[in-house]
Amino acid sequence: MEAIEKIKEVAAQAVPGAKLEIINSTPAAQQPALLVDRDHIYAVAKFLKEDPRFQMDFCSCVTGVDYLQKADNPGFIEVVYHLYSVAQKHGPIILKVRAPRELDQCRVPSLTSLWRGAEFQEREAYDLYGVRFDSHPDLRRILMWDEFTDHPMRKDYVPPADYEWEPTPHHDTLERTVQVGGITPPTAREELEKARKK
Amino acid sequence: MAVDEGLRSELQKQGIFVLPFEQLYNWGRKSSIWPLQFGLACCAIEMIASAAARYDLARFGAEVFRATPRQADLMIVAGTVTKKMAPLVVRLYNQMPEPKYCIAMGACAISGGPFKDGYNVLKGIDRYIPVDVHIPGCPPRPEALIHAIMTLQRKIANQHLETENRLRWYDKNAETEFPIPSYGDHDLQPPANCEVWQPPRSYRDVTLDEVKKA
Amino acid sequence: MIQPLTEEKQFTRTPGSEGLIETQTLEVSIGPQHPSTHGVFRMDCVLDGETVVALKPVMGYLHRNHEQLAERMAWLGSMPYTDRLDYLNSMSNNWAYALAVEKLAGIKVPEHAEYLRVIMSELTRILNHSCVIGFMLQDLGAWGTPLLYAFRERERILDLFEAVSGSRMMCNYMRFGGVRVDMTSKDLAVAKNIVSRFPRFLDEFEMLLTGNEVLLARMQRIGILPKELAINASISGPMARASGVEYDVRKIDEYGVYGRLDFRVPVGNVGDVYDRYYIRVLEMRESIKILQQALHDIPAGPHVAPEVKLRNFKIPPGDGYGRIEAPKGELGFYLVSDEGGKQPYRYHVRPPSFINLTTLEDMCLGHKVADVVIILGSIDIVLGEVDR
Amino acid sequence: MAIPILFVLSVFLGIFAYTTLVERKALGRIQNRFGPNRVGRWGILQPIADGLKLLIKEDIVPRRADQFVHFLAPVIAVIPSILLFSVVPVGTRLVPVDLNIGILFAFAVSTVSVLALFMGGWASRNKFSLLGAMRAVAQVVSYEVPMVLAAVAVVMAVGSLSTLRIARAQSGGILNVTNWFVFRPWGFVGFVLFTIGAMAESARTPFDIPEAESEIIAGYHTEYSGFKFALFQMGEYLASIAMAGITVTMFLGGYNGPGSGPGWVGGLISMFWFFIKLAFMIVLNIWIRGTWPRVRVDQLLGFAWKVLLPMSIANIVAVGMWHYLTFRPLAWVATTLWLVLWFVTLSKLAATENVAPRTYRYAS
Repeated sequence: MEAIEKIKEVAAQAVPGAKLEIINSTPAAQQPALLVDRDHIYAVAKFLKEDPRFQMDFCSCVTGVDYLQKADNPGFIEVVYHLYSVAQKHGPIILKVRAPRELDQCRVPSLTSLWRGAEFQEREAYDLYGVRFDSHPDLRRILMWDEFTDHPMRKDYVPPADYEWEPTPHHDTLERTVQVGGITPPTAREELEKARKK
Repeated sequence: MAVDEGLRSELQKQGIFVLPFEQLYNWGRKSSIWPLQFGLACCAIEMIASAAARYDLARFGAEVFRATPRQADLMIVAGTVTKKMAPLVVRLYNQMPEPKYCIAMGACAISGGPFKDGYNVLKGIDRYIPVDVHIPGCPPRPEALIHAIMTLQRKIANQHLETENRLRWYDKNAETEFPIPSYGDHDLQPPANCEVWQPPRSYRDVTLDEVKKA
Repeated sequence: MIQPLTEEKQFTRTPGSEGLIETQTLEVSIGPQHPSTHGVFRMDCVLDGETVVALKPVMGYLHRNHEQLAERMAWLGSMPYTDRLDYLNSMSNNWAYALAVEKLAGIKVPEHAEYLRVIMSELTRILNHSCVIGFMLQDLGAWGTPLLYAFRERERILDLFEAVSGSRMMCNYMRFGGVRVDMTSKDLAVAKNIVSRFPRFLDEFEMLLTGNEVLLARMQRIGILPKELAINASISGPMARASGVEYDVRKIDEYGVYGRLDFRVPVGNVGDVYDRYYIRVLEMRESIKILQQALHDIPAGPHVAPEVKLRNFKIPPGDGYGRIEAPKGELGFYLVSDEGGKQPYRYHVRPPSFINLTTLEDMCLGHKVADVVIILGSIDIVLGEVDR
Repeated sequence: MAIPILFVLSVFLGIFAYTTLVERKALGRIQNRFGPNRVGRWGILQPIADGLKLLIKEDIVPRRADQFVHFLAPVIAVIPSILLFSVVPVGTRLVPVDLNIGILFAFAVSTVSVLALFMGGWASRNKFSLLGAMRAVAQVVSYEVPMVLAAVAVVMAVGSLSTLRIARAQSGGILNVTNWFVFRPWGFVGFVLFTIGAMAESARTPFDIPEAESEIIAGYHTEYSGFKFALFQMGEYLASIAMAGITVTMFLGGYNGPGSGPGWVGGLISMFWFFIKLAFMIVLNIWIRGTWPRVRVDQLLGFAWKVLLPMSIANIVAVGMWHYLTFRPLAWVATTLWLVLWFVTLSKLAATENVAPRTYRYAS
């Protein structure tokens, strides 16, 4: 198995025009990844799958990562593919592809036509992160119900408020405050009923 | 009509045993609790283990796990109830014939347990259906489930047909069919069944605000 | 009075049935509450008589946000949650997560701890495989007997787990850089006893079942998964090996001390349900061999790396992927750490049984309803892992 | 007339109730468990508690079900099963009704129960019920044929359709045992065929596909609760007990055994033998249930038409040979050879699929 620099070089030759970049992992993990632009990810993946030197026939893991906006960085959703080779028993080659966080622009090409194994995992990434995989055969929600509109694994997702009250160390103090101030907070039941009427 | 306890013991001394219909009825029900064959998560494995060789739930006549809710008396909610699953659990409970009982097995079924913070986890099945016995533990040991069955047997034995504490089925005003929540855009609609579950008073304004929004 | 069952929603016409006797296909939703979906899994089947013409798996009924919860708590905090992923074998889930974190943080594990991990993980494997075979035969209609035999054996192993880790099912046993508590010499003796008794159980099990004509007729040539499709669909574990894929992460990565242990990887030829059944039996026999060696060779030493400080445990920014051969297949953890490094920024589980479900429809088409349940049983899913 | 009816209703319903207990206990022992033992000593009151509970459960009729047919089905399921007992000779002095067309009556009545299964499955308006009902019809109709033909062999040998005469024809011999038809080549084959057929007819494992729990929930009685479900169970168990009784009568010598005879004492002893044999057949059923996987519906039908049917026809020819070859040793040899030949041929023909033990390799 060649070093990542060599793979980058070979892939750049095979797929002209592809913008490739090496992203280093922690020094301990030693798993550098290849960042590919959205337009050429399919071609690069196809090359890695079919080239006799690599034969990456096993797409082990597909997942999304949500990077929020930071000072120098507009924020993006990254889709990570971990490829192994069963035929040559080597790997992994890690492919990364980035898309903007906005829901309407968050699209990347689907690799399901290369590896069936990506089918459910891409559906999961769509469900949890809202990444639209173009030319995916069956892009529906897989874990949440169909009527659900959010993408809950995004870092800015706000979960529904359905926690119930639990006794805390501060409970007595709160109770006393309420009694002293003469405030009776509405019970959550009333609130729920109101919400139901609406 | 319950026989006076003193009279009964007096009669027993004379060699006359009085068996009220109610007692016979409760004995029949408590000796033959057939659970619904229905496992949700981790606890289901311990539920199977409690029916297996070492623990043997069959001793109590409770090993007849029926696959169809129509023939079951007891629903053991064994595991995490997610929001996607909750309407189906309520529907299964509705499909069971009265008199029916429910055991919430494990921390998740009681309150959401370790997964309580999750966006898709229901914070306890008692939000939608009445629970008769709660078993804490993650997962509870099979002994705990057997204890729960025995507790339920005690509960059944003390139920009445006519007084205040009568069976739900014999109470004309009681609800026997529970509303099934629907899938909403962000959460289940409604988030809880107020007839069954009344949340404790909340002092957290954040929660209230968000409830208002919902 | 008898109402005909004609409702557009329930039925659709079979294409190409014009001119013949009018037939209709039947849409049946098997699950989420069904005796043989192994939890809350649903299969939307379209049946033509008894034959399956379309099948869509529907999951998510046990989606309990494992990944998001893990991203909110410290690195060690997710260890007990991994127990609840694949709740039949918590030990190997622990190992996969610990391995991924160790890879990311560059922690070296002492040898004694590696042996303890191998012992626990292989015990888990035989536990899992025997239970799975039991479940599969339950689906075949063997009325509980094989399942309860398997659970009888399971209790023996769980007793050991409880003695060592304090819990029957949710062991929470491994730590970054080792294991939580050492096994005493008494525990090791118990483990040896279990290992020496297990082949007898396996022989009994096989005598009861393997040659049974009904079992052969029900299992052979059912749900065939070709080798190429198995690789392309990322199928892993015993299911892939039954299809003839010679791939075992224990042999490829040689994580832990598997490089030193002598064992073989059984491979099937046909890739049907029977192969998946029998490969598991053979794997249990190999696991026994591994356990005998590990219990014999285990060196003395610390059970956890002394330099690892679990309090205020931090990992420098970066990402890493660690995987092991769990009983169900390749179990991987993809972890991303960012600035601060106190908790995972991204925590992703590569669940083997979720991905093994990809080809469910391909295997089931053209078979009968009765076959669908055993094909599902032979995939060996645990919903805690499928939905996470 | 009243005494036999009372006898049938009390004894066989009691046997039904305790068969369920014995089944649960026996399955428990097969699976290393105890089985019910808390309700009364040795769980002896368990069936009573079950019955009581099922009697007072809510009776649910699905809103869109066919109310009338839904109600009628369990009733129809149980009545033929009770009627079956009327032609089973329990002892030399106790036959409920000695019909001269007893066997014919038994088959006619037992087939009615399939109607009940179909009515139940259809009226429930549930897809699993419908599947179960279709399976039940296919199964019962196909197993009826080899079963009847297996019985025809006995009828030919005895020359009568009366169950009492069939039982009587097996008396005599050494200790009243050697004349049992099961000790004839054709009788043995007929016994095996009839037992398999009876098991399939009453939907017992490994032929329990109409209510296969792991496939179609509970089959035709998925939507039945409370006492209607109990009636279905009762009909099924009673039919299987009655079929066991008819098997005993036709092949296992009926009430004949050492000491049975026409007198009062002999009559009591003959009842003892009958019930011992009946218990043997019931336990055999339970044993098979505890250890065998279920067959698939197409395999089940294939087995009925491709193996059982030709074999039962061959068995009829064997009876003919037995009848005309009056020199007994020759008859023994000829019929045995004939049946073995057929058995070998049919098992060769049936083994067309690639079902074989396999070898496995190990990765390099």
